Amino acid sequence: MAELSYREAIAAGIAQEMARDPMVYFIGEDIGAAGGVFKATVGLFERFGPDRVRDTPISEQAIIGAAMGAAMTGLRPIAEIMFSDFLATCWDMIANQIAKTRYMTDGQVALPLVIRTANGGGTRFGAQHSQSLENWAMAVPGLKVVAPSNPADAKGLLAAAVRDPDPVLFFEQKSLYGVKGNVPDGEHVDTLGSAKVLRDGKDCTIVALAAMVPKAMQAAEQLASDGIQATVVDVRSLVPLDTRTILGEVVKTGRLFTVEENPRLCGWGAEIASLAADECFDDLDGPIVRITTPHVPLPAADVLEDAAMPSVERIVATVRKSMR
Amino acid sequence: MAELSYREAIAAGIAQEMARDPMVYFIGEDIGAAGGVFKATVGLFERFGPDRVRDTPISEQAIIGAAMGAAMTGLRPIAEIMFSDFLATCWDMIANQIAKTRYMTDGQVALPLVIRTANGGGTRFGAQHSQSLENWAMAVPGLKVVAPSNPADAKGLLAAAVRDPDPVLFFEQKSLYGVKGNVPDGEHVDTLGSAKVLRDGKDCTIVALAAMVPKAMQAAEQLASDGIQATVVDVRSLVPLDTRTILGEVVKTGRLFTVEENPRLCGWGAEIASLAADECFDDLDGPIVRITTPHVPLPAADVLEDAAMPSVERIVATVRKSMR
Amino acid sequence: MRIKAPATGEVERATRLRLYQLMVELRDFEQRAYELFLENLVRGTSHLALGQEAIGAGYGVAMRADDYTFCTYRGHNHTLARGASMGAALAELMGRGNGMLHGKGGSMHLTDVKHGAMGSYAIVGAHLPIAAGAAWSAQVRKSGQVAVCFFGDGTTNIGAFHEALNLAVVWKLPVVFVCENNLYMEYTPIEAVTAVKHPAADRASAYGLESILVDGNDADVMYDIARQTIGKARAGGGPSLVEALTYRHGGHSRADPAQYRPEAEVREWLARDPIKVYRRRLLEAGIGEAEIGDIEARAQQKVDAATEEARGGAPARVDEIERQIWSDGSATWRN
Amino acid sequence: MRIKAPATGEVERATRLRLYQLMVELRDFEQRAYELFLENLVRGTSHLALGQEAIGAGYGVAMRADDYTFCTYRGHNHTLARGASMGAALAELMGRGNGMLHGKGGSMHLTDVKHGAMGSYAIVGAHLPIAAGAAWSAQVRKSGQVAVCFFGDGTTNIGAFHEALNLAVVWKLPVVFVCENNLYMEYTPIEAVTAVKHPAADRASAYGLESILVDGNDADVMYDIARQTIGKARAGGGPSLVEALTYRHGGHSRADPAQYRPEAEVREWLARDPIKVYRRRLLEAGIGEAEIGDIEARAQQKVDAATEEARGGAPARVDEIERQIWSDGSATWRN
Ligand SMILES: Cc1ncc(C[n+]2csc(CCOP(=O)(O)OP(=O)(O)O)c2C)c(N)n1
Ligand SMILES: Cc1ncc(C[n+]2csc(CCOP(=O)(O)OP(=O)(O)O)c2C)c(N)n1
Ligand SMILES: [Mg+2]
Ligand SMILES: [Mg+2]
Repeated sequence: MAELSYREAIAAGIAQEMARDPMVYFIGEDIGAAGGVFKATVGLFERFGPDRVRDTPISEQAIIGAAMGAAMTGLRPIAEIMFSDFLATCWDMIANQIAKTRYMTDGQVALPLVIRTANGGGTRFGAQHSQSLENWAMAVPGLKVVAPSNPADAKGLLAAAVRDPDPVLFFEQKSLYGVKGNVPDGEHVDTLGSAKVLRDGKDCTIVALAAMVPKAMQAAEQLASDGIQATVVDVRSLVPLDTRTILGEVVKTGRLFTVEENPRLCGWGAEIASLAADECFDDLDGPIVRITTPHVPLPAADVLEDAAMPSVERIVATVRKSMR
Repeated sequence: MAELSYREAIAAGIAQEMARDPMVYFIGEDIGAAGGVFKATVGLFERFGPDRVRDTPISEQAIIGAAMGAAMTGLRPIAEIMFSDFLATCWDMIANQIAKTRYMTDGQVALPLVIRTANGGGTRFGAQHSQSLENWAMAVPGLKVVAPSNPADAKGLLAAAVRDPDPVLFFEQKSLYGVKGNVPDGEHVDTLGSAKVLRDGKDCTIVALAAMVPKAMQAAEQLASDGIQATVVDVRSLVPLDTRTILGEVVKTGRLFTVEENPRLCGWGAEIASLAADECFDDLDGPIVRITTPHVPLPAADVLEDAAMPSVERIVATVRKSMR
Repeated sequence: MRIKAPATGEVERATRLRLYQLMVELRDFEQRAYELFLENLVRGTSHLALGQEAIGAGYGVAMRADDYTFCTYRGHNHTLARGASMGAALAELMGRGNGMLHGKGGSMHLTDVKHGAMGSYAIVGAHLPIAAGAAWSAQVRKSGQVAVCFFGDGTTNIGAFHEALNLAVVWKLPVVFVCENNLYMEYTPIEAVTAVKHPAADRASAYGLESILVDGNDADVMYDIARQTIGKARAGGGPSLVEALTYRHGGHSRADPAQYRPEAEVREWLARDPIKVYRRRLLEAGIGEAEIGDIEARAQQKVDAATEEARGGAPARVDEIERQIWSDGSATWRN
Repeated sequence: MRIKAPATGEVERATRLRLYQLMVELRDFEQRAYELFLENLVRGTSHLALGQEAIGAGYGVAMRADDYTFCTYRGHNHTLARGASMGAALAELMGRGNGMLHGKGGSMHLTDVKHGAMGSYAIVGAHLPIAAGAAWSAQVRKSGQVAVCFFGDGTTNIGAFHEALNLAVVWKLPVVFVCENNLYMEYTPIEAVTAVKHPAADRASAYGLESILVDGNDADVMYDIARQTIGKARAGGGPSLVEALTYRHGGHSRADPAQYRPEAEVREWLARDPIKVYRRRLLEAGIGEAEIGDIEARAQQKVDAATEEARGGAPARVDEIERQIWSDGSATWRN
């Protein structure tokens, strides 16, 4: 086990896959010599050269279109969209082209590609550089959607995404880039579509994703000292969704809380809540409560941003109040 | 009362507002002399002239950007995006610029504009011209979202949208364009953010939107003959959301079904389900069930498209099974 | 560069016969599609390219079997020109289970990957970057393949056009962008919404490319420019942008009677029908009426057979709906 | 057109003093912002335009009070050049409640509508169509206003650039697009990713526009081209696209030490510092050291006062979070 930061784990995951498969190519803005704006791709340019690690113009549609055209003709491209907010500038390519082409052609076209992007708030970048947009991708049939919460998952799920035969949107949480953790040595490949139970509790289930996972864990610790034993599930992959694990835990505890970094409406938490309200209804002992950012863009000032996003305190207070 | 088709009601609504307010301008592709691809804007060019009804190039970003720039400087533009699927080509303009600018500038910039778009399936246009994308808009803080189910609402809500001081995404359901209905004579202005109870039943509440409303109504009739009395609520406006009416009806009947044209994941139904599972939990008598298109793009062939979208039969069967 | 028709004799006889045959087949196919629509057998929309056959045919004949074609919703011609099955195409238009996409795509999305027809794209502009991507793949795989991307005049005003052209030039990709300027977007004349007279040719310099404007109704011209531009791309010379002037004989889509077009304009262009023009040229070049008639008869037979095949198909199978989202064939999003 | 510096004396003395004053103020403001960042008082990101002052100043001085400015995340200069409060701007950078946007926008989104500063946009390219829209509004309202839109070299490769330019020309809008070519996008040299040498000037012809390339480090040149292009727009002559060559003295953002740039290049451009250059020119034109020193001292005082104002502000108020989504001041999405 080596201790790596989340950003180092990303670079290690890309390197592992590029070394394994010569058909893996990596493109994006300032990813090459500069090592990426978030330094999550440091060393790749030097190791794999300018053909396989290629800087692009500021042309998000061309970046994603190029990845798509390459994927259908034999490459396994990884494309970086610098901030997930910019997915909007190439959303047609992602939601209408990449997501639908295999289906429309009844399987003639395969699209083994990964779109990596820096997601989420907490870094004071303001409303146009801080969104958590996993739900945009989750809402579109034909996209797989992954969002790791720690360095080991970052490497292992990225490797799995690159090996997956279908298009994967890979959300890297900006606020986690500096977080360190143990990452298995040697080749490390995880499994898409598997949630993880990080903590077992009998009273309620807290379901979280990405940067909300460590917050949920801390909240669970605090709740334990109040006598509330919370299970914490790290969703990890929104599509495919490991409903068996997630709903299984809901059934065990009878209570579900979701913690989302995105604004309130139509987040992934709503989907999971609606699944639980349908399929686990008889096992529910109380309301399903979603903890989200209010339905606003993230403000820039540190005090405002911190107060807007779900915090450990808010999770604790919400669960405590609802469990009374 | 005059009998108008949904498309005529749209044209009448635009005409009413353009006649009232000289600051209302209307732009889009082929909307002028051609009267629009769906003939929903026939007569406007002749009546208001080429300055106020203006054809654009195929440049969705420029269309929406122009509407935004005009709205912040004194006009009240209406912009047409021909098919809602094409919202993806200008999603940055909508989700990152229009939705966030008022907030980011703390209210310095006002954006009174309407984006009209033809939405939904049932017309055999295939996966890239048939999506129901209200949930994309609902997920973005800063956008109001409206989707009328009949000609009177189409005119009245469109007028309300034009008069609203904030940006409104106005989804016109393609499959309803030919549907006729009575529209009040003279000036007709409705209210955003108000749902309508179309039918009262004691056993369950069916919540629907746009083209799913007539289907829900038919389903309710059939269910009545089985002895199941269903309330039907037409949501009409997703943002603002009339939770008072919707959840009020859920509480009365104890059962909630939502009928969505969009694919399964993260639709507006999930949001409403999650609200009910939180706020009406103690009043629920059984699972909340969502009836949606499966999580696939809409296929082109008539038999496939019809089978993919929620049908009266599927609504009836789902409710019946769940109420047993 | 403004290309004129190559002198008679410069294009070989066999190639010419092939060009004529292909144009006639494309024409007959779309005429048939129109008839089936009138019979109410085509339920979805369709966008015919009647009158624009010389472009798809010129490139189709010049391309290598493993080259890539990317086209639009108006893509019957380009797809069939690569050798895709007419029967499967008609069946797809009719929503049949034996359709090219088993009913899931429809007229706007004809695709036949095994013939290099990499898809028909229905949102304006999207396929230009995608074609660049296929060319990038060919470049790094050193396969010698070329991607040819067809689109309309109206498409030159959307952002994706600009991004694709710039990227293709910067990366020197083996891709040929072919703008079929048929003078209209849907109903609006292209000149009413475009800053320059020639929407593609007048913009080539913005990407450091040569300005190429050609007669898109002349099959010899199209074949010639196809050879040149594909040859350049294959030789590592990078992309080209070609503007081919042409005209669609009918409306934008099946819903459009096309009454916005001046009668004289329609008349002029009908007189320049690429098939009529080319038939005359073949006769002038000494190819006999009998040989030409034979080609025409065979095209009819081929379309008739395709029609039978399509008509014979059962409706699309409902279980297709939840198939082929993913590579395992399923549409499963949960366990 | 390649514009040279107008002969000395062509720009009036008062205007020159105003240009110098504005440049010095902008410079001092951003230097101060940098110092506050080093003091850890600027929590968010920031993108300084040190070295690029002549462009914002030239246009700022040439604009009418009711004209519109649209700029980017690198927009302190352009916003302040319209008369926005320095104190409110610094406070915004520091996330204070007395900030220009009460802490909700941050450095990348400075906006002061009452001074015509219609916003700073942080997603590359988006504000070009928006500026066109403001110009459209001015046109139909017959207000005589002009919209000026500043952006970088890297922005010329994104689709929105293309769409905005085409629309502006077709509608003959009163908008001036000013490309500040500082040779780099973030860390990548613009020439490595662009099909033409001059990313804006070499593309003007694609929109039927004159090619305009100017020295962006010469305030007289910038003022002159500003007068010309704004004058043309105001007179109904339609849009212009200006490429102004310049250089940022520091990194792309506060996170960037800018080590990817050749030393010689940096040295050369520092020698062409627009403020140094202009100070010399003023002296040559007979303006005394005392008068110049006076301008400089007043700028320092203004920035000092602004700093005090900003430092004095309380942190942003948490109740701002759920305000001003809607025109009623609320963020209410349900009843
Ligand atoms: C982004 C986008 N905007 C609008 C449309 C609707 N639309 C379909 S075809 C068309 C006209 C395209 O014109 P052109 O590129 O000249 O091609 P042609 O139809 O003449 O072959 C339009 C506007 C679309 N499909 N995609
Ligand atoms: C659509 C989009 N892509 C990428 C970025 C990230 N980004 C911010 S600034 C920048 C470079 C812009 O270069 P240029 O236009 O030359 O302006 P400059 O920063 O040099 O002033 C990039 C790539 C962005 N903000 N928006
Ligand atoms: Mg056309
Ligand atoms: Mg730059």
